[in-house]
Amino acid sequence: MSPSALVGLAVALPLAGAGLVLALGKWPNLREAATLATGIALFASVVSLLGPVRAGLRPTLTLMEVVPGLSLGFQAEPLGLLFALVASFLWVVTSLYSIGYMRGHHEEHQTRFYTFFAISIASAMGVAFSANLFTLFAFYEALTLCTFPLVTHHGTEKARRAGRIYLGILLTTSVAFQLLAIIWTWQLAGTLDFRPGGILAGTASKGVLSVLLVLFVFGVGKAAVMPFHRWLPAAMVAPTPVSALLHAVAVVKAGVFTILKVAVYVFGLDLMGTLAATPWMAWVAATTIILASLVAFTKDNLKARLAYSTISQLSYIVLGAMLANRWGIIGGGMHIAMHAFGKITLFFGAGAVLVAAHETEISRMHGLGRTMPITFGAFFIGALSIVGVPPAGGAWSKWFLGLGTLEAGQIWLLAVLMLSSLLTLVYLLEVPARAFFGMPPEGEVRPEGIHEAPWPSVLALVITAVVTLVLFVHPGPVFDLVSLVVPR
Amino acid sequence: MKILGLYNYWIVIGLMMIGFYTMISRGNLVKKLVGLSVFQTSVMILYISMGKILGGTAPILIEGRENVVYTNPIPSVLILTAIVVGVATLAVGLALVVRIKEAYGTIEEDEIHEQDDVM
Amino acid sequence: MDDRVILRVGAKILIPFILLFALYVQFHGDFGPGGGFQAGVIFAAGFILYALVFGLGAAKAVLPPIVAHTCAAIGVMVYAGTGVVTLLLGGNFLDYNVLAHNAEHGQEWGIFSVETGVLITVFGVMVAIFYAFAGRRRSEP
Amino acid sequence: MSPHLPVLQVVVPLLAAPVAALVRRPRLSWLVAFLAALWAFGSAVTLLHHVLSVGPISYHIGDWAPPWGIEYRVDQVNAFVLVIVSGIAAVVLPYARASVEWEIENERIPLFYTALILCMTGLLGITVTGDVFNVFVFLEISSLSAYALIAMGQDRRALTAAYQYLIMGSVGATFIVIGIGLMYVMTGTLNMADLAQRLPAMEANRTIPVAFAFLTVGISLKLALFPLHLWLPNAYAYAPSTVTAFIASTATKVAVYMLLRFIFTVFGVAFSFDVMNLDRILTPLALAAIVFMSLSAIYQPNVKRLLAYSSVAQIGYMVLGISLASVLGVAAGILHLFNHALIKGALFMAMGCVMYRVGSVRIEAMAGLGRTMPFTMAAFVVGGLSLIGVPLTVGFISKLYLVRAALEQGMWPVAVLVLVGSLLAVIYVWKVVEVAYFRQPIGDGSIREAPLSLLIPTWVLVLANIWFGIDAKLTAGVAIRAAQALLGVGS
Repeated sequence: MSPSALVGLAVALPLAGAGLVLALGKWPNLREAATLATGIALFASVVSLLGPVRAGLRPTLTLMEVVPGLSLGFQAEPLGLLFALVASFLWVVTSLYSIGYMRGHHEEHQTRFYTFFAISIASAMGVAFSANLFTLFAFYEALTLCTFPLVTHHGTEKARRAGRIYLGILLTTSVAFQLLAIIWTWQLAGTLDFRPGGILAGTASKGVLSVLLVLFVFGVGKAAVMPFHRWLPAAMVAPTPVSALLHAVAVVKAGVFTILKVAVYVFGLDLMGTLAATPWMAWVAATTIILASLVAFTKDNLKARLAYSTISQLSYIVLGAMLANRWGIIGGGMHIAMHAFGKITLFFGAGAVLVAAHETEISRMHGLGRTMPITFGAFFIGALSIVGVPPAGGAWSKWFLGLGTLEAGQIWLLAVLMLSSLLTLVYLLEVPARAFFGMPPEGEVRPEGIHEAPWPSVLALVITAVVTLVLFVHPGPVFDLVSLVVPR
Repeated sequence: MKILGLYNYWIVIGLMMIGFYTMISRGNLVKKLVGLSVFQTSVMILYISMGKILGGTAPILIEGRENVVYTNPIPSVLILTAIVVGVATLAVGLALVVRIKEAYGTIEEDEIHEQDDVM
Repeated sequence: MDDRVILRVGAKILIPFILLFALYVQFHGDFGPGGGFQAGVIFAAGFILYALVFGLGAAKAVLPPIVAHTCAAIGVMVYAGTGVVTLLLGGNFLDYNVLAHNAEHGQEWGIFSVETGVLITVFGVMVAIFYAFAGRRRSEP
Repeated sequence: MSPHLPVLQVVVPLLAAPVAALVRRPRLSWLVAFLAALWAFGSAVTLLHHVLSVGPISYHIGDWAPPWGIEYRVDQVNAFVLVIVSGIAAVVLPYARASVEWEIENERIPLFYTALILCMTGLLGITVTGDVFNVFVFLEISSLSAYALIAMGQDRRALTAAYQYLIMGSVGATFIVIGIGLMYVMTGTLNMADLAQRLPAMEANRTIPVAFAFLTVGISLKLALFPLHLWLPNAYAYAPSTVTAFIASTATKVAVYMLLRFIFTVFGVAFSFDVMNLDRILTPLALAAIVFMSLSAIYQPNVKRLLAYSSVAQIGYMVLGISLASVLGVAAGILHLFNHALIKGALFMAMGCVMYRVGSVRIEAMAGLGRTMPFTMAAFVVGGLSLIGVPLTVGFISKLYLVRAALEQGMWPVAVLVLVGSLLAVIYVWKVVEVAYFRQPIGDGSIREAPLSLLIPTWVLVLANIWFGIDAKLTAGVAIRAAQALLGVGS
């Protein structure tokens, strides 16, 4: 099969999977098999794109010219491929995990859940492989809309309110800022195609381009740059697999991925470096990093704490883009992968605790580590990766981001990174520390019979934890792929 | 003199304002329709007066007589159409008023609004 | 109303003349002032006078409402049909020249045919409007 | 292509109307109306194709050459509008059969179809004619039949709504007649092309600006430009479902076409915008319509009324595009004219399905319909997304062009307000969606999915929303060419 057809297949496969899931709704086992099979097929087709892209090819597939000069088209380039690889691999793992979680937790409307899950992945693939800003925006909005039923899965008043915040912030920012920026770009550059070196250079004054950059950064609400971050904690009412894959990987990474892509292929790093707004936006990201870490301290609910941790970590990638140099982009790009594996492990852990011990608050997790050692062991590894210390993959991305700040001459930003790592260390490691060494308060007896979560869930979180470790030892493939984005 | 010489326009404007004011100020649905009719009539006079030429006659060709001044027939023909339209509008309007009376028991605008607000 | 002899007799004398005058206005319409609309209104007026004097029931017996409605519809068809006939004869829409052997007669026939359509429609519509209003009874005192 | 097509476009439906009244059998009169609509659609598509490939057509009624005779003139602009009007009619009529049988007494059904076809005839006539007085005549044909159609609604408020529409519509029409009369006084001609040639010489005369003012206000009343929109919400809310779907997607659109015709073709862009400064009035009013009417829509408890307010806001988008007076702006206006017809047609038809099964279109009545009437509500959701302007729907294409047109002239606050309008649309659409999908169904569970005869036409429009949102080359291309023709540049 030709590489360009594979690109189309990557978007079409999950959609077909969604149809299959819907059709097989009456037979849960077949339905889950369909999800897994689609996931594996998707991952295989994305992996087979790796060869051509590394060889320098950019397989392109133009579906339709919507209006003259504006087409719906896909293109595989290194950054998108990395995002697609991560998302499709983790979809397989998450599907495995969901089987244990959804059944163990006796969730309702499972068919609807799996169907929209597959559609969301299709949208994420569309974002990853978009050949121009229009296609990216279309799939970006599709991703928002088809995750809405997942966020409001439980249908309770709380879920509905969360859904309103979710949709409200994501649609408002994307329509009011991002769409405006996209149309403005079209007006200025006459095209919306992603091109190496950017399309905006020399089209307007520096002031206008600075405004455009600000519109893009705040317009990509999915990147959760403060003050547009409230939707992410709100989305935590969803079932844990959704929080794990979508709100730690697919959706949020689609956001920061958009920012990276805009920085590299729309503005171009040379242009970015000359704009007055760039350092300002870097500081906005830095502020988000610190503030979100501080807020994370105050959260006792494990998923809420993880959500604020995600907000903080996403801004690392935004910061990387705003450094506007090679190391910043490489660090940011690698962080997409590293953070994905680390954070999804943490969410899997949180979900496993919920299913097995019905606990959501950190203060009540004392001693659980002794009954659920595998879960909390994996959690520990994930936490190390997020903090950015060896032997976990996160160390590499933080290293390159640090190099980026030095190259940009922003020593204070490096200090922010250090401080944030310290904060992360404290608020994340508190969880396994309590679980392994904490003692229950006087007079409280934990019910008997708590043991590890169902085996598919445990298997899933072991896989992601192992991959996190492997990424420390072999960061090479990720690094090679990302460095193709910014040739020396 | 110039202002008085345009008396046909003054009639038009006067009728137009009378009709318009009636439409706005009256709450009775039939009176509103009367206002609408007066309003439309003013336009008919506007059309007819602009086609009229002093001393002009009906535009009928008579053999053997030439250099006859004719009144422009087109505005009259146009306004005939407008009259038909006016009649039709009035008929539809009155039919509506009859049915409103049957449904509400009144043709006073404020009383109708009161009944609707209760619902 | 049965005792108003003067009205009844007067109406009986007037109505034929009204109808006749309507026809005069109609048939003279293509030469002088007049035409289908005026004729239709006058014709309907004569009929409405009959209904006013002799009662709605009597009028409806002479001309059932359905006939009035049909008239309204047929008139439109006569009008538009004339246009279609001119199309079929190879002219433009409402190009009367093609209706007869020469242009003058064609114009005359064309105008006459169209005016007849107008007469029938206007008559039908006027009577239908009259029936619609006169036929209603007060629903509550 | 028959050379008589421009006139047959109007005459065939005109002949069909009395036939529909004469047959007196509901089914038969429906069939007549449907065939007339199909004919109109077919001929409109043929005309559009001809105009795009060959050029404008001029047809002389009675073979009297213009400016003496009445001319029917089809160019890129009105051929497109013809397709919209007749296309919507052709989709609405299959839908009408079941809906009308349920909403209207049997003996009045033939009259209903007669009025519907007459209304379409009038709208087609306004569009196709090149004679200004003819515009008025057809306007009244369509308006009078529209009053009658609206009055056939089940709720007694339909009567007052129709009455209100009649009064305001007649005032608007009379204003238009005054404007036409004043132009005739000055130029002695009623032919649009002839007027366009003669008017520039008389611009200094005070009568022409007065005529311009009367025409603009009269047309604005007809197209429900804020704040002259008061007749619209009630008329849309209480009319029979079919009528709402038809009128909402055609009547105001044709009025917008009239506005285009008069300010660009007859008076010319230089007079309208440089001498009369029309943009200084239209732009603020259009923006006010977008913001205030979208806000009003949020507080409506009746979904049809909510959509009606949204229509007023959407008309603001079209007028805004026109008021920019650039090729891109006018094209955006024309494009939205088409797109909004598809959007509102689909939404009102979905509401008609709800009316058919539930008997009410208040928001509370939507509770649980996501489960009991999944296809109807899915149609509503897609239509709503299109109204919001989500990519890959027609609504997005309109906003894309409109925002671009505003940015092209450096009017970025306008661009921002257009997008704010979309966000307000999110709120009022989502209000309905939440009730439909998250509330438990009320009643005894007897509510079923609407019959296929209603669903299929609805979904035809919904799919058109997506189709023309993904492949907008045709519509956008035609709109650009139409705008160029109106502004007299390029092409």
